[in-house]
Amino acid sequence: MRPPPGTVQAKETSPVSLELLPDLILTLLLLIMAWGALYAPQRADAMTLFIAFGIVVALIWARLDAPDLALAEAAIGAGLTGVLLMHAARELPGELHQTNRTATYWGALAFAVVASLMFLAHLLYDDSLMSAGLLDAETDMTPRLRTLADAAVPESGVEHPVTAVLLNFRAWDTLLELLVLLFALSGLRQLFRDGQSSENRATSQWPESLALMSAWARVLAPLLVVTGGYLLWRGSSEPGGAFQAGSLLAAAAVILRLTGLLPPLRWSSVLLRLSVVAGALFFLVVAAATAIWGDGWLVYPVAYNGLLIITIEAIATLSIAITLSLLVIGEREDLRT
Amino acid sequence: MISTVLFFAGWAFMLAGCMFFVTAALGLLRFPDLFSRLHAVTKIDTLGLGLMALGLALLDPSWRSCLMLMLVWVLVMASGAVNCQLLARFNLEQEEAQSDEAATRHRPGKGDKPRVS
Amino acid sequence: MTAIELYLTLGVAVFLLSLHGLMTLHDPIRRLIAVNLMGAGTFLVMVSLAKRTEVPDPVLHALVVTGLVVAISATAFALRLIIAANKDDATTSEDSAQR
Amino acid sequence: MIWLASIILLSALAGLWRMSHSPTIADRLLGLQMLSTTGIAFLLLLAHWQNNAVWRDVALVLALLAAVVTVALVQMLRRRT
Repeated sequence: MRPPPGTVQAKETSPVSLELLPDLILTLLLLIMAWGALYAPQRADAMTLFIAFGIVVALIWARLDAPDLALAEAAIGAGLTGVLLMHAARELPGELHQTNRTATYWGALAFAVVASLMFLAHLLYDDSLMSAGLLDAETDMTPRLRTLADAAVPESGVEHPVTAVLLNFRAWDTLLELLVLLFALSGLRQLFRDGQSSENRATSQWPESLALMSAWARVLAPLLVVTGGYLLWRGSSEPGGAFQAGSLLAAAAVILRLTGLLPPLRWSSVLLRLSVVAGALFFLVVAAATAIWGDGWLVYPVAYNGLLIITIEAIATLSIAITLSLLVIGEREDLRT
Repeated sequence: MISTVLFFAGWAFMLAGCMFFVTAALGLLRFPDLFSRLHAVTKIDTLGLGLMALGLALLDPSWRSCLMLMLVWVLVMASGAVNCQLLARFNLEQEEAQSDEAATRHRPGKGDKPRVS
Repeated sequence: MTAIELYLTLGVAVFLLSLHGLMTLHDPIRRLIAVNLMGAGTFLVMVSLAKRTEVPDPVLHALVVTGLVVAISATAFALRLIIAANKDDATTSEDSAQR
Repeated sequence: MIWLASIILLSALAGLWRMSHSPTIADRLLGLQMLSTTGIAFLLLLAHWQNNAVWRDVALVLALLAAVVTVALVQMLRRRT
């Protein structure tokens, strides 16, 4: 029996209903962070605010009822992007060009605020938009794509619609995305020229704080791996999936590598190369098989599609995890052949 | 009957947790140096979130939610403690590095200061 | 005003803010942050549109998850490009200095 | 419930202010940690408010990642000096 909610019933007529208070604060937080991430005086401030921006965006996905996105944003946006940025910014000298004249500050603010207020006014009080049914879902113009997706979920092999869309109806997107990760990694490898000597970062001395960090990493990494596995397995019936699990595993690899517990992931080892390519390769093999025996590229046979999706997701998780960790902490000695 | 008791107890704990959040926010703004601010923030990880999680567990007392709340709380508490240690040591190292540079810049010939461990 | 309209406007505001930032900032890292923020702005618009129906639209969510992964791989590659370009400037300025 | 969520997010503003007006790097990481803890509290509250257990898993993932980010940044920034 749900206890009586103490909240005030939001009146429909009031322009800003009380229900929106957390959303308004989140909006304020996000705008301050976006503005700070761009125009903070020091670059280190800008980067930290960008990481905080990722966290608030994850909260907004939660408010907008998008669990898969909240998981992915928390893992990728808040976690890996920040480490990636700081890791790269270390090798760059200080602020290259001081651009922050006050004119740009207020120019940016005026530009954004005026334009978005015009958009809001147009949205609320212009009935051409309303009649087009852009905003209210009751009109018969329910998006056709969506009704198609809902109708087909039952025989897609998984119950969770987002995973069904990701790995069954729009499997091409996921395949090409794995290829995008591969291209990014190969691009990264080309940019390590011999002339570039990033001085080695061997943490020779072992201060006590490193001992603390390695102990903490030993606790954190298994928990990350278990949560990643849990998200992967749950992806078929509830929010979760290959990308969220892969980024969690990549976070485990990053923390182990940074505290020196994991040896550098040598690109020269064949196993590493194979596992990086495995995700996309297996997907292509399945695509070819369905083209030859099945009835079209990536149209899974209805009998096996549950099994196929799970194996594709598992192998994709492995290759995403390794590719992301190489992208984030790929040192020069790692990525050299 | 039991659910109303749980309801009010849950809300009481949640309000207490929320009070800790507010005090830590004030502490973070008002305290002069880093170490006292560290003190303020780790209070949220342990008590603020702890009371909030306890209140939430009372409000919907199913096994799964209670275990997950407890796991999240223990994890945040542990990471709060470790972060506090790391940030404090990191700040000490930074200050030492700056004071070493300052020392060498003023008296280059004298060699560096005796290291205070 | 409902949550959908609020977050739709927020997405537009973040997009415009970072577009303006991309045009005015010169530091490469900040420009890369601006590009990421523009991506986040568009994702916000897409997800708030997905919420128009009672059960949010899975197709849009799947697209945005794909977009997130592409965004991080593009960021990683762009960062490495920035460092390589910076190393070039450093070496060319040294050569010109020595000559 | 609405007021509770709003108060928690307002306390996140304090973390944000500390992050932007902070002399040292450690202060910024402190603000970041405060932000992620308030985010986790907000997600747990949301889980009860919307009666949807998935937000607790998101809170768990966010807690894990906040720990990883702080350790990674401290280790990386320390190596430079």
